[in-house]
Amino acid sequence: MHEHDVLVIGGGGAGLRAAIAAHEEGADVAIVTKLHPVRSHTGAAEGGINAAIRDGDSWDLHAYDTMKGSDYLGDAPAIETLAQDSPGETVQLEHWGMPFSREDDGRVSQRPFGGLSFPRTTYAGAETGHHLLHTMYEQVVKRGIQVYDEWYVSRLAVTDEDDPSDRQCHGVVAYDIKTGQIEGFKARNGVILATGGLGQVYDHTTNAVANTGDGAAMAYRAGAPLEDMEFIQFHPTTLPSTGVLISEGVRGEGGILYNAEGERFMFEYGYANNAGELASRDVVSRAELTEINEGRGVDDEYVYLDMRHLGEERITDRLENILHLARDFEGVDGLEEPMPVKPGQHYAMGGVETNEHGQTCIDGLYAAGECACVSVHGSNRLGGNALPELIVFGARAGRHAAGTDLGEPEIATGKADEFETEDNLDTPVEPGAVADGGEDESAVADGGERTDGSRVSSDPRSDGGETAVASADDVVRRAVENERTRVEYLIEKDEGIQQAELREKLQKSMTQNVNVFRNEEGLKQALEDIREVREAYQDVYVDDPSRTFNTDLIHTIEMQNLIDLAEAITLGALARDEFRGAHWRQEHQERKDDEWLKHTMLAWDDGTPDLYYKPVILDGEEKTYEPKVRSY
Amino acid sequence: MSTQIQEEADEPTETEAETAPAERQSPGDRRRAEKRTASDQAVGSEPVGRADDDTFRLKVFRYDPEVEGKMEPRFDDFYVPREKGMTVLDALIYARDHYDTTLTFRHSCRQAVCGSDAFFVNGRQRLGCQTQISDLEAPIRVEPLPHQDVVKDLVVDMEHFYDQMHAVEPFFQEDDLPSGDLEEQRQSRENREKIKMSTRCIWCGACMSSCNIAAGDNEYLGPAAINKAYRFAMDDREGDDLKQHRLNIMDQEHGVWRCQTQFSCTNVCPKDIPLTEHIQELKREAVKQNLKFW
Amino acid sequence: MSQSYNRGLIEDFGRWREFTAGMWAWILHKFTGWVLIGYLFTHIAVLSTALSGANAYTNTLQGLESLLLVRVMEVGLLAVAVFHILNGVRLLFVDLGVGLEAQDKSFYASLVVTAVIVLASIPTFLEGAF
Amino acid sequence: MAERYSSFSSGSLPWFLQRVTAAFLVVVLAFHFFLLHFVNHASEVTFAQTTARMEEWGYLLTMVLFLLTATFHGVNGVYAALLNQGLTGTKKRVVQVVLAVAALALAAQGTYVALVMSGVM
Ligand SMILES: Cc1cc2nc3c(=O)[nH]c(=O)nc-3n(C[C@H](O)[C@H](O)[C@H](O)COP(=O)(O)OP(=O)(O)OC[C@H]3O[C@@H](n4cnc5c(N)ncnc54)[C@H](O)[C@@H]3O)c2cc1C
Ligand code: HEM
Ligand code: SF4
Ligand code: F3S
Ligand code: FES
Repeated sequence: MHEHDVLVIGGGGAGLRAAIAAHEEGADVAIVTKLHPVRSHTGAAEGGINAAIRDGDSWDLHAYDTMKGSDYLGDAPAIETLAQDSPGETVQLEHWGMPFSREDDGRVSQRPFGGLSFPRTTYAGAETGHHLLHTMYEQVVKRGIQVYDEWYVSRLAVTDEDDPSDRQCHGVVAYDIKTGQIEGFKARNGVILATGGLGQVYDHTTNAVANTGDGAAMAYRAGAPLEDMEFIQFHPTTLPSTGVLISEGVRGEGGILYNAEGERFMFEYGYANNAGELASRDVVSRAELTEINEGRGVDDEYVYLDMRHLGEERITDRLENILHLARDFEGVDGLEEPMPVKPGQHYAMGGVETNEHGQTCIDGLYAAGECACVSVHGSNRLGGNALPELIVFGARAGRHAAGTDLGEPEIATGKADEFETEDNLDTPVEPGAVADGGEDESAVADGGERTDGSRVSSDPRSDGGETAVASADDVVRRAVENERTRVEYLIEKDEGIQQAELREKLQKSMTQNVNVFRNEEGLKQALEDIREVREAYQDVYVDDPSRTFNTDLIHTIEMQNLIDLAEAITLGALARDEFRGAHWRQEHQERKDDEWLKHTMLAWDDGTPDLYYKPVILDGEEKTYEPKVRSY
Repeated sequence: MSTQIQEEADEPTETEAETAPAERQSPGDRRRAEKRTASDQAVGSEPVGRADDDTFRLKVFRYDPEVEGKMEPRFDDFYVPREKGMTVLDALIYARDHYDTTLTFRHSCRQAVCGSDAFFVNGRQRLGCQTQISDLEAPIRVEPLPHQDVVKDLVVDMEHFYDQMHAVEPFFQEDDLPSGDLEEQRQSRENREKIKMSTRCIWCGACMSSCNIAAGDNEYLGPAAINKAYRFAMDDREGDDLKQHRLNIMDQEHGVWRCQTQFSCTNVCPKDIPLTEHIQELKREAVKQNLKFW
Repeated sequence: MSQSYNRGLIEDFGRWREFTAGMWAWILHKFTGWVLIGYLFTHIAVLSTALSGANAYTNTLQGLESLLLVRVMEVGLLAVAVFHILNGVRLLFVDLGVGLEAQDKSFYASLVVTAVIVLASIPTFLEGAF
Repeated sequence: MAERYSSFSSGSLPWFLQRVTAAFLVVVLAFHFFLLHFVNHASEVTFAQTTARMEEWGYLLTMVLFLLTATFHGVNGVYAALLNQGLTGTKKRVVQVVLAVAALALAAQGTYVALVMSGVM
């Protein structure tokens, strides 16, 4: 068993920042990550980092913009923390050598971004995320922080009290991908989840193949509630065959969108008579999909983004990387042909519920980055606000886990008695774990119940249902044993269904039904499909019998996380009958502030999803944010 | 002591196992053996998938130290349907998801930023996700990166590469920072421009794999690590002392001097980093630094 | 548990078909360099006959020069030397960081110029050998 | 200073000298070839001609320098090539000694011959 003060799960921007912070506070910290840190998807971020570091700008303007962008579903303490800490953290990155773009006077450059009242997006070329990731990894190397790379964390070692708020996290179980070894990692102080996005729930996404939402799903099953999962951001211009992002810059420079009939639909069909192609992400995404659904899409799949009229000179000067992207990933020459684009999943606003210190309701379990939801983005994330979230809340989680006193948090975690519970959500099928009565009692692929009612394989809690006060070592050890049983079961199982088939089915249904457009019928259809997949997953097996670099096994374990998260997204979307931010409902075309100024919370509750609501905090340090119409 | 007791306790089971090997064999063991027979038959027999006008042949290197039929490396052939915009990575994913789920390779971002899918495709180091099928001649042959130990199928051991990267003190270490609150260091546009290309490295290892010198001399830092050193040595934000320190690291026997300007690193780098140029500049800098005192 | 399979040395030089210009230049430069230093040793050995007197020297040289094989080898030596010089100049430019983008073209140019010089010199070299 | 000096053993000096000698050799080697194959035909070279040329101090000096730089350049080149193939430890030591001895022998013998030719010895 490995043992450290602080364990950071994930080596992306959030994880690296957390590890450095904990290390600076003197903790013995280790990063456990399924990809080598520099392979994390933070490297894909292009645009920049919002930080109020210039005269004329201030943190409260940043906070205000963020609150407005969130459509008043962000929590003020979180948003204000973000806006206050971001300048310091950003300058810190500069001090660590990050190669920011520069002004003539040698100071870092900033540029305007959608929804910002000041050009405060600090950037490093068109590859800000890459530089941020590498700069922080360099600092990790400098400090000699231990990295267990290509270790897949598959289970949290959490105690078993009835109320999740009484539980404690003692560590994790991880699988050494190269050798197939399963080992326990004990954390003396805390475990920080920084496992990133969940884009693989959809079949068309700008996210990496590794973005399977593992951390959020594991925390969810361990008892930490998920918050605002229905809010998924879709980006309007992604390449159809890969999901690679074509930056808003193309439209900013004057690129136009047209449909198969050659019509400039943003105007011709009145989606945005003023802004046209430059309307906000959600508006453009919906317009494109409407075109496609009404049969005016190309190959029934995409529309065209054309920049040829800008001329070769201007294109190579300002949009050169777009030419490379279209060429390399779609085989299209942007100078000669229009580029095919369609909306793609881009970002998950929701995640594991945390407070400003990154704490979940489970003692010793933290979350930061895209897998967490402190709630700075509310129902819609502004461009350039995710990277500051990584460094601000990553650092705070790291410090707190290392034992630094950050004061009393203003955001509460866990389910309080006074919260409103959703009892009449009409679901076509029972959500949650499958009760398994099957012949094999010792292990079930997705961790359904054993016949005796106790839960085994994926139950993150230590002792399979019996309440016992166990030592931290025992909790980890038992989690390791359970995991070994599950993996053994999956590898030794001889026949059944394979994950690839299930994954495809799940992703298709989510893209079909829980996409930019949502309606009750579709959402219910999705729940049925998810149920079907979940039941089929009971019979999943791993074809590759090898212990060496068994990606088949890893994908199979990830699949379970995708199922749980897909279900959480869909349940939230079904419950929220209003149109707010990224969440659009056909039957409910307006924002309902009287009813819905609240977070959708989902607790696993031993396999039965429990949906409840938590009020939004609009009271800031100095002022209260009044919900206004969100128009730009 | 306690471990000894455990071992004793374990023993009876082992002897049992020996006496009844047939029963002990788990389905996994059986399948590991079966894969061998299946693949023995596969050798020289029909490839997987259908050969017709809409498909192309993908030859993939296979090796697994544990599965019997794969212990001897071999090539498997798959016929993959051609699609517009399809990349080598897409083709591999197709082959894996439709024909053989045991096909193993690293990949993540699908957009040339994570650097995990550098393979040897038709005789050249390339990123799978960045290489269009339509630009290649069929059959398309995909092998793991040369000069690296193969872990399984297309997965190579990157440890050595990481060690070399870490060996050049790849981190900013200027301590003399502006003291003012939120005060950043100044850097001229020209200087940022100078290091720009060198900061684009995604640690894919293609360059190192293509360099014959790196293949022959394991201690050679290699183009990627030298480029990393260049990135810091040329960054004006680090003072002169640090620059000298960095040049001293480059000036080691297995540093820049090993480079024989083969240019293959520059040719294969998916991020178009002018590696040879950077290495040469460091050589000149090192000579200049040493000559100063003569 | 996990072992790695080493594909051996074959991959080092067995890949020559996939070599690019820069690698060929490297190999040829190496080869010509070795030939030249080898020749330098023989050359001094031959010239050492001067120590045994004027006749020995003159006879050895002219004896050797009357052999066709030696003449042909001299042409080879010329080729080797010319290529080494031209590519050497190319490398010097590379070391100075000049014209790196054209490194492949300059290699091809060295080859072509070497061929031209050698072909043009053949008559002079073989004169009177037949 | 000592530290500076020691860094020279790392490879920058050999590398640098290899370039410097190369630059010198381009000129001399071309001259040498031209003189002995085109101006004078190799087949017609006699001892008398050789000594006549060698008696000129400038020519003698050039040729001795040619010999020394070529020896250094060639032997150093061979050594570098071997190092590139991962030569280490005892083997490296042996190669160093063998090459050094060969180079010295070549230089000594060559210089001796040249001096004899020029009639100095
Ligand atoms: C194309 C694109 C462009 C973007 N552009 C911007 C932008 O301009 N500005 C902005 O602010 N935001 C942007 N974003 C959003 C932002 O980049 C992401 O939200 C952010 O990088 C997520 O960082 P992270 O550290 O949370 O996760 P990641 O960087 O995804 O890292 C996750 C880490 O967790 C590890 N991990 C996951 N599961 C496991 C497991 N089971 N066991 C062990 N380790 C595990 C992974 O190995 C990885 O190291 C963009 C996103 C995308 C996709
Ligand atoms: C008598 C003449 C010469 C001899 C004996 C000779 C010999 C050699 C040898 C043995 C090498 C090492 C090759 C290797 O294995 O890598 C070498 C390298 C080299 N030679 Fe020459 N050479 C001679 C003339 C020249 C000339 C005229 C030039 C002209 C520019 C030149 C330029 C170079 C360069 C630049 C290298 C270095 C290659 C490297 O280290 O990267 N040489 N030479
Ligand atoms: S320098 Fe280029 S080829 Fe080498 S590792 Fe970096 S990105 Fe890859
Ligand atoms: S291929 Fe190798 S020899 Fe030098 S130029 Fe590149 S490092
Ligand atoms: S998959 Fe990330 S670089 Fe190709």
